[in-house]
This record gives sequence, C-alpha cells and structure tokens, in this order.
Amino acid sequence: MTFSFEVPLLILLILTAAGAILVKDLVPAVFILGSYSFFLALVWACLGAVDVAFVEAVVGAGLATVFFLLTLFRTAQKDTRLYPSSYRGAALIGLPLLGFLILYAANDLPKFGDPASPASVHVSPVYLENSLHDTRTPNVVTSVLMDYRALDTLIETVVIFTAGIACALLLGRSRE
Amino acid sequence: MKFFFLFVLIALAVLILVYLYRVVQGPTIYDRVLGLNGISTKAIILLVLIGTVYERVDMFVDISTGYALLNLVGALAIAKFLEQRGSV
Amino acid sequence: MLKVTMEMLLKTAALFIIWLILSGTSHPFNVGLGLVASFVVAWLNSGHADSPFRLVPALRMLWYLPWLFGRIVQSSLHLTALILHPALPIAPTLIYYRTRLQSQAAIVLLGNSITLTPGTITGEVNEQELVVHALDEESGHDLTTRRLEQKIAHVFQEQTSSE
Amino acid sequence: MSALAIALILAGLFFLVVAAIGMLRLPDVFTRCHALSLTDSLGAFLVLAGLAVYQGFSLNLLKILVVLMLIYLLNPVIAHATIRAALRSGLRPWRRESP
Repeated sequence: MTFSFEVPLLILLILTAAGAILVKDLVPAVFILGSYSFFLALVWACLGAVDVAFVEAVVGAGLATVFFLLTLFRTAQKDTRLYPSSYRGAALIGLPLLGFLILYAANDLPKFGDPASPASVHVSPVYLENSLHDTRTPNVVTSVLMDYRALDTLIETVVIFTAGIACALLLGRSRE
Repeated sequence: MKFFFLFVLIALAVLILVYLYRVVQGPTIYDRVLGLNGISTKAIILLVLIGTVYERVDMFVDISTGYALLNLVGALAIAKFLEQRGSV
Repeated sequence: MLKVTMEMLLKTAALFIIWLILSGTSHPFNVGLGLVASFVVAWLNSGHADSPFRLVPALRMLWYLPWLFGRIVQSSLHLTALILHPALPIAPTLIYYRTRLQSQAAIVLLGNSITLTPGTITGEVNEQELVVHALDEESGHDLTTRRLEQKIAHVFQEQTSSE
Repeated sequence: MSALAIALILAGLFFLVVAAIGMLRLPDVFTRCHALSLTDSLGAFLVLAGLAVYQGFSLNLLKILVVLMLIYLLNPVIAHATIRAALRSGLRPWRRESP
C-alpha cells in the first residue's frame, strides 16, 4: 500500500526526463528539467531522505534552472548538436543492453530495507542507536550529514560556493 | 482514510500533468514560468499530504517551507532577468 | 550604538514565535539560539521603511483580513463560473488606477490585495498609479468603486475623501 | 473531525481542477495568471486547511498554518513580478476580436 504512493510520482519523473531530452527548443527543456527536479525531490521525500530532497530542491529546481537560463540567453537557444546522428543505431542497441546488465546486477543486491544486508549489520546500528542522544536531531540522515561528518559537508559546501562564484563571474563578464 | 489520500495524490498528479503541458507547449516563456510556478504550488501541497500519510508532518512541512521560499527566489530571478532582457 | 526600538522588539517576538513553531523543541539551547537569531534578523531589518511601524494598524489589519478572505471566496466563485462557462465570456482589460493612498505600506497592501483576489492582478506600480489587469468588468468592480481602497485607508487611518 | 477534513479537501480539489481547466482554456499569459491565482488563493488554502483539521489540535496544525501564511505572502509577489516582466517586455493582453 505504501509503495503505491510513489507510482504516480515515478511516472511523472519518467515523463519529464523523456520530455527534457526530446524537446528541440532548449528553453522549454530547461523548464521541464526544473519540474523533473521537483518530482525527484518529492520521491526522495517519500523515501524519507529529507536532506537529499532539500538539496535536490535547492540546487536542481532553484539554482540550476536559473543558471541554465542565464547561460541560454547568452548563447543560442536552439539544439545544435555537434555529433552526427549515425550513432543512433548503436545507442538503440547498446543502451538497452546496458540497462539489462544493470538490472541483472541489481538482482544480487539485498532487498530494500533488508535487516540482514551487510550495510545495516555493522555500522548503521551504532549511529541509529546513538544519534538521538548525541545530537538531539530526530532525523538520522540530518545528524550524520550535519554532525558526524560536518567537516566533509563543510568542504562540499565550499566547493559548491566556489563553483557558484565562478559561474557568477563568468556570466557577469560577458555583459560588459 | 488512506485510500482517500491516495485518491487525492493521484488527482494532484494528473493536475500536474496539465501544468506540465503548459510548460512544454506554452507559446511564450512567461507561460512556462507560470506553469512551473503552478507545479511548485502543487508540490508544496503534495509534500504536506505525503507527510500526513506517513504521520511525519513536522518533518515534511519544513521541506515545503523551503520549497516555497526557493520558488520565490527562482521566480523572482527569472522575472527580473526577463525584464532586463526585454523581449519575448 | 545599538538602539532598541519598539519596532525591533515586536519583530523579534513575531520571528521568535515562528521559530518556536517550526523547531518544535523546548530544549534551552535551541530556544536561546532562536531568540538570538530572531533578534539579529529584526535588528538588520528595521529602519528601512519610510513610515515607522505602529501597533494599531497591525491590529486593525486583523480585522481587515477576514473581509479580504470573504472577497476572495466570492470572486473565486465568479471566476469559476467564468472558466466553466462554455462560451468563455471574458473581456480582459487593463485598468489604470490612481490611488489616493499616501504611505508605501498602504500601497503595498493594496497591490497585494488586488493580486490575491482572483480576477485582478497588479502589473505595475509607479508611485501612486497602479496598472491592473482585470479578467472582466465585474472582477474589477471592487477597484473601480474604490471599496478596497477605502478599507485599506481605514486600516492605516488615511484620508481618501472624494473631492 | 475527519469528515470535515474530507469535505474541505474535496472542495479545494474542485478549485484546483477548475484552475487547471482555466490554464488550458484561457487565451494568454495574463488571463492564465488569473487561473493560477485561483489555485494559490483558494484551492491550496482549502486543501491545506483540510489537512490541518485532520491533524487535530497540535503543533503540526500550527506548522501547516505557517506554510499557508507563507504561500499567501509569497505568491502575490511572484504573480506581480511575472506579470510586470511580461508587460515590460512588450506583451499586450489578449482581446476578443471586435466583430
């Protein structure tokens, strides 16, 4: 029953992903990509990964859309591909094969939420049991991200910040 | 009650399709901005709805607050930029 | 150096209530952090408006909002009838509206009220002139009869006496 | 309690559906923005109020009210900014062709 809540969202996700690739004009493609991020964030929220959902909403739906648009208005708005379309046949055969391989490999993974899987036997219980006492945060993902590996997150933020500044500088320069 | 919430969720997903059509088809870029805006309002409602179903409203409301604020920033940035650019 | 005004204290109180609602904990550290944060935000954001913050209009606003909501429901039903009507009987017009309200806060409230009511949207504000897009004659009725403006003038105690 | 919640949510859903129909039927940006304001101002209000009623009296109710307030504060700003940009970039409102 709980699983069926995600089905409409997943359908929308696939629709938007396909739409963003298939649309010829690039401005609609950017907007479709923005809505794709919205749905992806909703799916993350459904799975309980609130922080990932938040980052997806911030970066995907907010920042990326604006940056894509800024870039598009400085360059051409039409999809002018550089490579010839003769790869199309190869892609049509190769990509489904690759997908099949990945699905085949995923068969061997432990089930979603399996208590006996290796990942949830050794490390996870320690954090699951102690995080509320250690950090007073109700969400374990948040406490791991913001407390146990706060330094790592800080450096990541610095990297993203630097990238943002670089983007702003590059985009601002061509204005003159 | 859970069945009713599932019904509302699917109805909202179908409504999102309509806005998505506006995003894809919209003749001017402002139509697309409006469509995205409508989708984000639906997303806020959906988040609170999902939170109600999972009985974790306190957590999901925080994300939807973030959504609402981000949506404002994004929409304002796009509108400001389009205004400066001054063409359709 | 740091002059604490009434405005800052009220803003701090409002922000702190929102903090308490959103954080949902009563741990002393969290509450203290919230108090400090809301005070800093209130300090940074005070003293920008041209008219000083007053308590009485804020309280009278609480009386205005239910009326506005009643108007929203009414015009929503009107707009619903318009959209569902098979012939789509709309006649969009641009209304150039000159308001007699003086203070910026009142004009902002007027513009936001116009936009919130379905059927009318504020497009542009130049000092005292508003460009409003109305979906049909009846949607702009509140505006052309100056009813909305009088309500807001009452909130801010301003004069809009017709000559 | 939950009957009231269901009634509110269904009423809100009705307005959301009307707004979506409006998005499809209305002819240009300005008129479509009216339909969108219908979604934001009444549809979202009723659905979120229904969910808040379903919560009963608790902290969650207050939290949902905060989101509601935020929608009401922010959406007029977005609508105004979009319409102003459309007006300034030279888009003119749609008019019925005079016979």
